[in-house]
Amino acid sequence: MLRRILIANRGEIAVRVIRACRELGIESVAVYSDADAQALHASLADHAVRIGPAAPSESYLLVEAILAAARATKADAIHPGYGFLSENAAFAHACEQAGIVFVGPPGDAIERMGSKIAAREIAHRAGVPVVPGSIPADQSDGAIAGAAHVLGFPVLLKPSAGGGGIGMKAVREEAALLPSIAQARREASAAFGNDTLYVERLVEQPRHVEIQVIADAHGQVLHLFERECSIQRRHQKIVEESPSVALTPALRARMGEAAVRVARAAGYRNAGTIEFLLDGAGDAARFYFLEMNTRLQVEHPVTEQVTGVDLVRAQIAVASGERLPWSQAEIAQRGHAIEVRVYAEDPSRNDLPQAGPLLLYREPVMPGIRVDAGVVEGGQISVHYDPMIAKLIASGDTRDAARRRALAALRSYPILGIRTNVPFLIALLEHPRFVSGELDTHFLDREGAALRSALATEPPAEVLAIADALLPGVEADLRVGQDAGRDADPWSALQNVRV
Amino acid sequence: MLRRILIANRGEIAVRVIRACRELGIESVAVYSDADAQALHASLADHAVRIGPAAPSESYLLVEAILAAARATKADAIHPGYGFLSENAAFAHACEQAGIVFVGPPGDAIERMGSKIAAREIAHRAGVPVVPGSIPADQSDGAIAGAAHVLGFPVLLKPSAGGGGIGMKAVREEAALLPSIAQARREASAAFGNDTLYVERLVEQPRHVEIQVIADAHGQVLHLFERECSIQRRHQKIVEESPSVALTPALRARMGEAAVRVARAAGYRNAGTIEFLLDGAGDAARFYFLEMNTRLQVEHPVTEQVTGVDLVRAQIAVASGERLPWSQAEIAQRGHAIEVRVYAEDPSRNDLPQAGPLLLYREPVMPGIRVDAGVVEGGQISVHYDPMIAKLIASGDTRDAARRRALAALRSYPILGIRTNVPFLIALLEHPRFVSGELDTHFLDREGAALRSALATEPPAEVLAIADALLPGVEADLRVGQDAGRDADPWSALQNVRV
Amino acid sequence: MSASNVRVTSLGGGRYRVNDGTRQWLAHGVAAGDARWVFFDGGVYLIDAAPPARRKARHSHDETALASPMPATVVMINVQPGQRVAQGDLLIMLEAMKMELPIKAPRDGRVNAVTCRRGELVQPGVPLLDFE
Amino acid sequence: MSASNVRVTSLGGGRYRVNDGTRQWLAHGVAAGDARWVFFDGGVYLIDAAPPARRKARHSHDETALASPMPATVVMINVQPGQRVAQGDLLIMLEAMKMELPIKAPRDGRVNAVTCRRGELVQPGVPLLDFE
Repeated sequence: MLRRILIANRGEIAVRVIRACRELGIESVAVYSDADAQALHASLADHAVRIGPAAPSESYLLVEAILAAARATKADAIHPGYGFLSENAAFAHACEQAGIVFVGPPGDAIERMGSKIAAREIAHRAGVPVVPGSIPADQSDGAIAGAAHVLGFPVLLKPSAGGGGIGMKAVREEAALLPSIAQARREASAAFGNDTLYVERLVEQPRHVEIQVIADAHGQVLHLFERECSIQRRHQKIVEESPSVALTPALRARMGEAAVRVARAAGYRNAGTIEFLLDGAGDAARFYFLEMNTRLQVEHPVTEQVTGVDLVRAQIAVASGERLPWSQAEIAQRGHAIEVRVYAEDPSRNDLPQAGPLLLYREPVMPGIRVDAGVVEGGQISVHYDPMIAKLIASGDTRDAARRRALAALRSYPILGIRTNVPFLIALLEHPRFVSGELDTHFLDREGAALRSALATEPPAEVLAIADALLPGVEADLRVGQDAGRDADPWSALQNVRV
Repeated sequence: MLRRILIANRGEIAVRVIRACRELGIESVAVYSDADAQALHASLADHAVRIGPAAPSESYLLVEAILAAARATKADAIHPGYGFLSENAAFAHACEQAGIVFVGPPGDAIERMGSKIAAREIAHRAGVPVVPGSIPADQSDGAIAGAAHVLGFPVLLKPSAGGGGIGMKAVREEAALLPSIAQARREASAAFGNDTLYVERLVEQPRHVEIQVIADAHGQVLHLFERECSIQRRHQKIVEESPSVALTPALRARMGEAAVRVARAAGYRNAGTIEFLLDGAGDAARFYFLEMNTRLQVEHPVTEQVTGVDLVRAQIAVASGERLPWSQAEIAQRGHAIEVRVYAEDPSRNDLPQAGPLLLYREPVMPGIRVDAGVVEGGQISVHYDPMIAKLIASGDTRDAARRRALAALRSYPILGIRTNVPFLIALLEHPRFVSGELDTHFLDREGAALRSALATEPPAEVLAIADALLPGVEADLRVGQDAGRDADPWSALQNVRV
Repeated sequence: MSASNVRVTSLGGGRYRVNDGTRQWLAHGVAAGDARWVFFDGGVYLIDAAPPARRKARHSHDETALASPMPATVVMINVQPGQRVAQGDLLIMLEAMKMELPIKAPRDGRVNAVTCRRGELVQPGVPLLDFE
Repeated sequence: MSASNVRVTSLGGGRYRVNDGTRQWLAHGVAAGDARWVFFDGGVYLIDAAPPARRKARHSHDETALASPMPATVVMINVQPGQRVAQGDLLIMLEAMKMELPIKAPRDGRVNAVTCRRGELVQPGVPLLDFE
């Protein structure tokens, strides 16, 4: 077993890994930028090392600073979390060379699966379907149009150097093809300095369904079933769940086996995720390999809740050289889990990220609710980093039980001082098509604007009455309460409390 | 489905039921005494009704006040929680007569199982073993001694009118028999005004293992496996877990079937618990029916965590006349859960209950941890009620994973302003015999004193340094921090914050 | 329903019990300077003392100014100096806090100059384009 | 280890980071009047300003006084006036906050009178027995 793990990350995932270390009796080392000197992760770990200024490029992305912190604290392993250096093959290699265990896949596997083209080829050779498509060697308009004709409309034009949605163009008819090629080239060139285009068949209303895998160093590769992540906004997931209502047992088994084949073919080790596009639902549905995320996912708690497997503990065990203690048959889904990502953003201003103080912040504590967060009341959401405040994961014996729990918990989750997407998440979880499970990756493109515009903006009378109570000088009298005398006021006992 | 449920209770169980109602879309009505006017349960419910002064006999035990509150708020059902009126057959009957659904068993079943002698007889007739014993019709010294000889030493003398441990005498040898009879009579008379004695075989190192059952109105009676509750102090459970390390699959099945037989024989409906004494462990162990608790137990979350069944929701469904949606084969245990009860008490003063303010109270929020509580920071532990502050339930894939999680959570559970048993619980969960699972109901009789005396009393240097920081006038400077400049101080952004 | 029918009880620690005559709610509130924040039934409300006119002005500024609303990185410049664009066309894609922030044309017009570079970290309020 | 080697940083809201030179801890502290409470590594400490002598006195009073330490109900009286008892004998069983509180003989002696009744709610400090 490892003795001391440095967590090369911040926020909720750093806190998650620190807690796992504590449960295992492993010492934890946090790293922090100047912006995070007072952050929870930097206080919770057994040791904490400053690695640089606020900008990620000068701190959390700085390989040498992190390796220096590991050497200075004699850490024998590094957990990269997600984001930052987690899918940086050079970082994984550097850890290996420094004699530090990288709690993640081998650097070679990161490299192989980090190239979309190579990953696609690995999946294809492993007998796993990929979305039909190609990068025409001849990048002339005619050749690209020809490739589109071979695939048949609708097609998707993508910058081959790209990521996210930048420069992607859906083409549904001949007339739009040449103008779209020109437009896609222009955007690809502007964004990535490279206008090479990739043409693939467009799946019109796909679901994003991914399979969690974990592999040990002894040849065991397991899958831990699926996560449905179709609720996305600008290519960012905001709701994830397991199981997916679109999967039948037979389809689930086929996708799980496909994911294991890809992981084996990639020479994979540790936790990873195989992302699929799902076209249709049920036994007749088709799935296509999209890409592999060679790290722990943000949404890993969904899998932990339904399988009962602690993925971070399993990651550490695998990195320590241990065998996975289960067979595939021993892993089962039970019940349903839904994760919602709570962001500091303003739904009424096009989801503009928000930075600012958490003047009041109280996590809901109730049965079936898990909150993974890296902040506390009085803390700050910094402008330098991702605006995710927390993940709220609701579990229940059915999808509807989990959904109702998530709603009750969101209504008991006051976050004040910055705008958040909590009201939006509530509206989303109550949307009839979310309730019925009719999801696809364009759900929010279609429904997002209506959901946002329906959010209450005018404060109701109850809110105005509380706001009146918050005027300076009013509170002292109010605290006595109207239902009870001064003796019953809990704060009368709390005179002169200092913290 | 019910429309509006009044919760005839307070504290954590009232909060638990209110939250379940909210998830189900059922309105909730809280009742509160004057001492609880500002309590969480009285604020969280949709409606709240004052029912009397602080003393339970004038509020939470007052049948008429509670029925009046139900009528005034047009509640169509009453959930009694545990304690207070939950096992009061007259109350259940009064609800039935008032046309209000009692979320619990029929009054007749409460009555039948409320008498230890009748319950024992029901179990015996259902073919479930009971601890051999009798109430000699002739209560002379000679007749009682004769009954003891028939059973064989060791025997236990119990006041037949009693409860708890008052007046109970273990007799292990002939010489002690007559003096013990005299002493037991004297104590029984003093405590209960009745010196009738009951003689039973003494099981020397029993485990307390109970089986959760639930029955609907359509003839379905299910068990939800066991809870091991051997860690008791003065007949009060403080740690409960499931599964029990003492049970094999065969023994577990036999005990589950026995519990279902007792519940059927009692004409039971809704959630209940069959308590057994377990003598030995494994397939050869013997179990004896002790009694039935005709209500939801404090420790029900342990069962919820390992079976995935929401017992409060199931209670409400059954009370609404619904069928239980599972067959016995669909109920399974997965992983392990351990509950510890957090009490306001002083381990260094013989566990003397404590009342006072929760100056600082922060529940641990981390994966695998559930906290069921009815208090918030700034609240009070009242002298009028049970000193239980909260239940902390840790879940993991193995017993040791759950135990380590519980420890990590207890170390992250600051409760300041009153003494609590948190340090004692930590020492208990680290005791080698708790770790190995060698439990019996006398565990704390043997080990409690040593555990208490080992608790740190002298503050270490770290604590003295923090205490220095808490001296008046010191804090303002300290807040700037030593690791970071004023800009990084999260509180510098929180000037003039009012709540 | 007017606010006068609503009873509010402070429970301490930012918790408020509010009763509107039909039922009660547990709500939360906090004030910092002029800004009063309230969390009520899943909704977040900011009641600030700034006059509505000023708030309106701030809002319309955000919608039309060709500047980043917050510190952000320029990830794509989609236009060239001299190019004519239609209302709603994507001009520049920014990224802040790992979120994409599109800067779109507020009306039909012409880009006179681009005053930022791809990869540049831009500050709020600083013009990214000269647009007319 | 002396307190002077220990560095304390207040993080606000009662949270303190404390570093003893070998590792750091996240601890909690709060003060109310003279009493300072600290939660550190699972331990709860009350540092109060009362001199040790007074604390000792209070403590020994609790152990020997034949009175309830808190409001409680008398559930059992195990002795009769005039009865001789040995140190440690159970004299009276109280119940408070649903917990049993045994009152035992502090030394060998004799019960002169019982000044409480079964079922009575007794207040702290009020004698339950006349004992010598």
